[in-house]
Amino acid sequence: MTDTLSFNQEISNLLYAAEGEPLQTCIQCGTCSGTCPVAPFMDYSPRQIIALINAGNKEAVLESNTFWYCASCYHCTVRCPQEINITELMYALKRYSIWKSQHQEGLIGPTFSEAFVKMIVRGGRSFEPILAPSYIFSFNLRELLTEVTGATELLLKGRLPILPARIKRLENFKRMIGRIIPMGGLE
Amino acid sequence: MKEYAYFPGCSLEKMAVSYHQSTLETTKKLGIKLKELEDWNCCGATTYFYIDELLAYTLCARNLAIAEKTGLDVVAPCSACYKNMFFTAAHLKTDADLAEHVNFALEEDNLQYNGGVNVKHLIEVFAHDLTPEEIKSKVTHPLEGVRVAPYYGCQIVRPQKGKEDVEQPQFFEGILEAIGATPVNYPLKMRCCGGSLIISSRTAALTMVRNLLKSAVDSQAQVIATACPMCQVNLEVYQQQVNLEFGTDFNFPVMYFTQLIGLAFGIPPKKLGIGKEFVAVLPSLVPAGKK
Amino acid sequence: MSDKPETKQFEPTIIGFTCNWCSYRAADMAGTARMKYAPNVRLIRLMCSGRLDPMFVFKAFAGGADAVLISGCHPGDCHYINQNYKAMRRFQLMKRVLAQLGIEPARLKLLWASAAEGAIFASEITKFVEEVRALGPLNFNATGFENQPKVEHKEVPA
Amino acid sequence: MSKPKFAMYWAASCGGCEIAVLNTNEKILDVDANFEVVFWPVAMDAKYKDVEAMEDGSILLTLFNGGIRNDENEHIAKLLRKKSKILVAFGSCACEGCIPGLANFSPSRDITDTAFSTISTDNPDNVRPQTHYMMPEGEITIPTIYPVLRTLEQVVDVDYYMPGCPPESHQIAAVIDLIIQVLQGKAELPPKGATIGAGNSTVCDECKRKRNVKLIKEFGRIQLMHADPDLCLLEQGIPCNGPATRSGCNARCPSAGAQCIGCYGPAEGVQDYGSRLIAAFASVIDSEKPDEIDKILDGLVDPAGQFYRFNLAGSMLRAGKSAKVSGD
Amino acid sequence: MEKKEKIGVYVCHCGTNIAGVVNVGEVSTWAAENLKDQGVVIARDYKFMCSSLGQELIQKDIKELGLTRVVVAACSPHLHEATFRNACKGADLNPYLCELVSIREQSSWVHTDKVAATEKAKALISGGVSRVVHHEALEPLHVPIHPATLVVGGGIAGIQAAIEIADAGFQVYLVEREPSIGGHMAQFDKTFTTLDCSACILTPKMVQAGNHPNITLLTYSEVEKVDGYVGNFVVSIRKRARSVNEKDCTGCGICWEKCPKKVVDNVYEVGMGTRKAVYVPFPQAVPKYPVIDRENCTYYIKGTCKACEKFCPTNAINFAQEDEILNIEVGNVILATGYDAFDAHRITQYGYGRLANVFTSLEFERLSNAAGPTGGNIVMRDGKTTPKVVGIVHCVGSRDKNYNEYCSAICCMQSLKFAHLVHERTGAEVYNFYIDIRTPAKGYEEFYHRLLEEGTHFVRGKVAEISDAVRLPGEEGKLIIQVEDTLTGNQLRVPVDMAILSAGLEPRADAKEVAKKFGISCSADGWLIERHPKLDPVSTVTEGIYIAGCVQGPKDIPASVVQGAAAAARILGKIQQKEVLLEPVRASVNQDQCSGCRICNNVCPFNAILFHEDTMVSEVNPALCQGCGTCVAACPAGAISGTGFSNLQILSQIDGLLMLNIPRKEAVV
Repeated sequence: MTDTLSFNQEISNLLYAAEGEPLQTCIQCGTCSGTCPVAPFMDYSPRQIIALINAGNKEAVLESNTFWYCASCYHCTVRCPQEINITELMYALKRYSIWKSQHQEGLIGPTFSEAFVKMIVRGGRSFEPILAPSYIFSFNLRELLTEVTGATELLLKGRLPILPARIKRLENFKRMIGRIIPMGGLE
Repeated sequence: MKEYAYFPGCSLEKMAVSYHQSTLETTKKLGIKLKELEDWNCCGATTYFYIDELLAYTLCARNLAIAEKTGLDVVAPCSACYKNMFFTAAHLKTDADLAEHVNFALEEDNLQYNGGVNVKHLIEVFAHDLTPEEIKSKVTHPLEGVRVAPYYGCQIVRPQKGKEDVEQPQFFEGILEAIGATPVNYPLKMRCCGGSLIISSRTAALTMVRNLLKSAVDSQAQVIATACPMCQVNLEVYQQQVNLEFGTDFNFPVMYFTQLIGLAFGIPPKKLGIGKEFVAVLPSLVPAGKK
Repeated sequence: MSDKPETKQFEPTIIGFTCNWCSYRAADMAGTARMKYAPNVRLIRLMCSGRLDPMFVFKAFAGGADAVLISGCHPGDCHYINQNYKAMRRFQLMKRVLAQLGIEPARLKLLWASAAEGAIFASEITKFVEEVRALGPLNFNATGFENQPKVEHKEVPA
Repeated sequence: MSKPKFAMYWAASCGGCEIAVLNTNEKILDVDANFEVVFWPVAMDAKYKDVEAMEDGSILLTLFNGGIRNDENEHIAKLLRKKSKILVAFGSCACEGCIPGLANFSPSRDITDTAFSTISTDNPDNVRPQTHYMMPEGEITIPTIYPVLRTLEQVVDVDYYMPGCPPESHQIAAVIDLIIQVLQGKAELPPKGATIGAGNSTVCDECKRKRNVKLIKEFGRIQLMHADPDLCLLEQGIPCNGPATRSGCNARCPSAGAQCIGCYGPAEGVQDYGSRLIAAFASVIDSEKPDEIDKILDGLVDPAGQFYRFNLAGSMLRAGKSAKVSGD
Repeated sequence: MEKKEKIGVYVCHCGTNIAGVVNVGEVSTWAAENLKDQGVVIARDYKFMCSSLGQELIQKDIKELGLTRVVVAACSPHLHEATFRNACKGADLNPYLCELVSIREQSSWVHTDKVAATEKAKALISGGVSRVVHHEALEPLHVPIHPATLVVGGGIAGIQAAIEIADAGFQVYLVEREPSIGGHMAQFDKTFTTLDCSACILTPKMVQAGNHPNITLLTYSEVEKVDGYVGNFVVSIRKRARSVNEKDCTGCGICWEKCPKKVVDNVYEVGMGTRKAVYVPFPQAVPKYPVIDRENCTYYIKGTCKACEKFCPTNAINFAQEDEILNIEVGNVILATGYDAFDAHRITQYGYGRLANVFTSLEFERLSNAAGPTGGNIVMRDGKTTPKVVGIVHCVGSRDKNYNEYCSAICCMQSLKFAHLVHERTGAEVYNFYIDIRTPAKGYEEFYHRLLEEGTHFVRGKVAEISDAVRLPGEEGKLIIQVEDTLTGNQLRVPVDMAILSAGLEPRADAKEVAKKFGISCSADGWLIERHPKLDPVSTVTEGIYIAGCVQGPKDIPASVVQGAAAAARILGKIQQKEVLLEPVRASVNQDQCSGCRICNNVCPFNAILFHEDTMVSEVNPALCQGCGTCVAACPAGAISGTGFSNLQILSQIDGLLMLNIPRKEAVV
């Protein structure tokens, strides 16, 4: 019983308790990475990420783009011969990296998700989990499509020219969230 | 008469309003009542889970709690919403501790969730709760000879195991056959479209879209049928992007399965929200070869 | 008769019943592997957990034990095909009776341990000892059951 | 020569045993013919001091019914032991505690609470019985209640046990005959500690019902179902205590269509009556799934009551003193 | 107790193993003083009780002090119970009057607090003493052994076992479900690592078994029912109707030549070839007699044809033949019912059944077998094209919690064999996709090296999926095997013409019923459980029932042969003894107290309890009883008692154990 948790333990704790087998049961067979549709774009394949976690190589893991590239298609999870919930692992890593605010430079994912969640926390509804198409039908398409990333920045600056829908009992809703995370936490 | 609580989800409010319309039209024809949840909130898509797991569960739980009051199974047309609600419900059933936290938060909205809700994806209603006969009985304009590529995407069957064959399910095909269409078997029907990556990892997402479209085209499909707003938008709206990126020339129609069913039921296209697409769909809906 | 020493640290006395094939061998295994666990449990070897007579458990409590451990092969692995299921049923019924008699059911534990699970056996025992320590002494024997927790009287419908 | 002396006493019990004795009809005359009744509070006037005055061992036969609930019971039990050659624990109360013994489920304070301060009791100033109370006429006393009810053998040495709630009259008659024959030298007394006026096997032995291999998927309560009149009740899921209960009553209840509730106590050699039934019932439950088993067990309302209705004070767990292993 | 027992207590130091933690001196003096009342007359401690000197010490006391009971406080009874029982026996004290108390495994080795450990040792001894007082002198049961043996399953393990026993001069019944013995081995082409032809080494053994005077071959037959117990089993066997009189048939083959009805052979040819409705599974079949497959025979369907009958030169065809039930008596049984190949359909992402050129290992065996449907030509489904690139997928259905968690042990070697054959016969490029290469036997690793030299590609990675999804140029018309090369971390798409799924081994679909039928147990995954995984691998918990070959777990041919022979040896030993001694730990019913409530009747999984309707009492058959004691606990009348573990013994032990309680630590420090 050591009082300082290993990286592996830290991540395992972030994994939802009911989710599959612990990481150290990984047999490094590569099914996940062979399956993953995004693997070719990742710095490390999912299998390598698990290896790095088990090896305690925190820096390499947090600096990688792997988990930000996870499309959460769950294909690895259903195929894993050790029944490790790899997708949940990727979520856990995202949370960890946001929590420690440590991630690869120039990744859109982290900033985007924070902004996204803030928005919903404010409005109760998103105007679109995928940004672009929301105003496709009302705005010049070409311009938008060439500037999807630009659009993101717009959002981040909060200058997007459409209003997100809001729920009626917004005040309750906010207090409800307040019971989970102090509003300051994300504002 | 079948009745369900209905959780449209954010996308169906605007972006995928045609999915919303066609859903209401077709279910009406089939004598299914959909009761929209009062004052529902966003399910959180995938992004919540990036930030705070408990928060994510709480948001879904709020909708579940609202649904529980109706005493009905809740139906979600969006795969992401469905997956989030399905697993939130599952975890809340088994994990008393989580349930306690969540209900503590729900108190603020005078709600409480007791784990009594059954979560279904819209397509499950058509595939499982209805028999093919029931669907057939309403078909007036069978889509004879139309080759449709059923696109399952990810979260309808994954990550649940045991419920369906997660690698080669057939229920979507079943629905298409019921409306007279010819489902084509193409290898990527279970593959991810990259929807959630389109902002954060554009190239990856576009590649995935490209592969999917190619696979559908190779299988001589005339149209892709989806059961998820993310997938629809991703596969359709980004075709131009794909073409720019890879020098391809895709111009391939992507429809909601409810729209196809609606057409087979003889519901006027307008009522099904047809016409808002980037790639006109109607021209492609003539029997293969007769083009 | 059992004179529990007055100390801050209450050391419970626990009687454990093991089957000859899995759980007793698990204990052997824990031994050969020199795994350490709390010394409070005294084991009795039966051929099978199916031999466990509720009377043994009651006798142990009446005789001054603070808790009783029943252990056998994992369901499905019983050396005698399926006798451990019978032990399980008796266990479930015993717990109910004990509760009515004012003995916390938590003082009776059922533990499946295969011959290979020495580690589990050891850690489970230590865990159990802690749980019982938390419950405090049973002081059951003699007339001294005045200080037992109040018994829940179940309403019996006609 | 004077007739041998006979005594009968009523401690913590309902009095049914005394009635059962009278139910032997004219047999009771044989008692009178062969014995001098010296002490029998129900039947005749007698004072404790008379008994105290007697010579030790001067009473040949004492039938003691009732458990030991208070100091008076104990005093008389010890007294009669001293004065009697043969002390018989007569009836379920004396043998194993019986219904009064069910009080051992709860600390005695709970019992008095229940008796004196529940809504059903009109006791505004919460008056409690005092063992000593000063009256103008002088101090009056009542016996002190003990924390638990004990069986006779837990207090004094007992020669014979005669179970039953109450003992069947024909069994009492048989016992009276036996003793008389012994007096006339026509018969031998059974070995000390023996159970008399009962069989050596169980109620099933005398039960006429058909029985097969038992597999129980559900326990039911007899008043809520239509039981097959010829088939073993337990087999039908009715919790019948017959299999563990000493024979001697001619399976009175089962043959009358009710399940045996066990008034004749444990069968020969059985040390903890309830344990036998727990093991037996659990063994015939037809399931290997914990949840299902629990569901089936829910059918057994009040299991402890079912298994220990008569035997609680005599049982290992609720005995006044820690249960002893026969043989040491 | 009328007479007081004289008990000797012996505390072992076991060097420092016990003495290092438990104060043995204190313990023995304590026992001598405090256990007097229980009858302890002497207590000694000694360095090694199990040594000959230690044993003599006990024997000496038995003789000189007239001890009537012995308690040895040392190691686990599983180690030395026999030792000390024999020591007592040597001194004419009934061995069952000796009780071994484990103060090593249960005290000195597992506790650090010396005082607590010492006190616990005292308690355990006091328990043992109180218990031993109530021990009874017991005699092991003697059961005569019937010299005949039943072997179930005519695969290589069963054949080997049968021949060994028959050669020793004893009768064997060899029962096989299929029309011929031979099992899976008969389907194989080559065997690793020697690459000698499977048929060439198997056929002689089959013939030997077929002609052996001491072997009764019962093919096309199944065991219906097993009664009795070790040494005296009565087995009823259903001999299914062959529709051919074996005494007349010469196996000339005209019938299946003339039979007009072709049937796809799903057993021997795994669906790759055909046979006739009257057939022998393969040319070297033993016995040589064909069977008529009544589901497919035109005569049985339409009532006409009878071609076989017309042409049979010896009038051996008998359409009216019926199943026979044979009841045989045997002393021992060997179960060698083998395995089923994992059904590759279950892993849909590998496309078996969906993608034409995905083959299973058994299909490939037939494909490469000279006697197979293609005459040994390794070609694709079209039956002509030779593959240029072949991918072999390891661990199909093995090492995967979605299917089977265990390693099937043979797949690596079988895949290497396939790789070699493909390379040798077609010159194709061969890829092996593996998680780990496991070659743990004589000559196996060398074979692996040989493959490396042949230039076979080895990609370390579990195949994610096989599809026909064309993406890149050069992929048209190919199967795409998608996998991560875990050694480089790259996701590969390997285009191949043919994919071979090295399917794992699974327990027979009916393994659980078979186990139940023979009164033994299956592990959770369905393999039959041996008595001890290391020290007793071929016998089972039920005396007289042995297991050999894959029925016990995945293994290759050499290992199966070894187990067949081992089981045979064990049985021969038993037969030579003429009788078996059974532990006298048994249950028995006191007939006077039993009132026939029948509660015990269904608690015995060995059917040892029978109910006498006439006398309305139950009785335990001591030879069937395995001594678990469940019925003893279950009897509501306390009418069943169990020797060696009586209520009195255990209740007294509880008293003893509770004689003193664990002292507080503060007391010492």
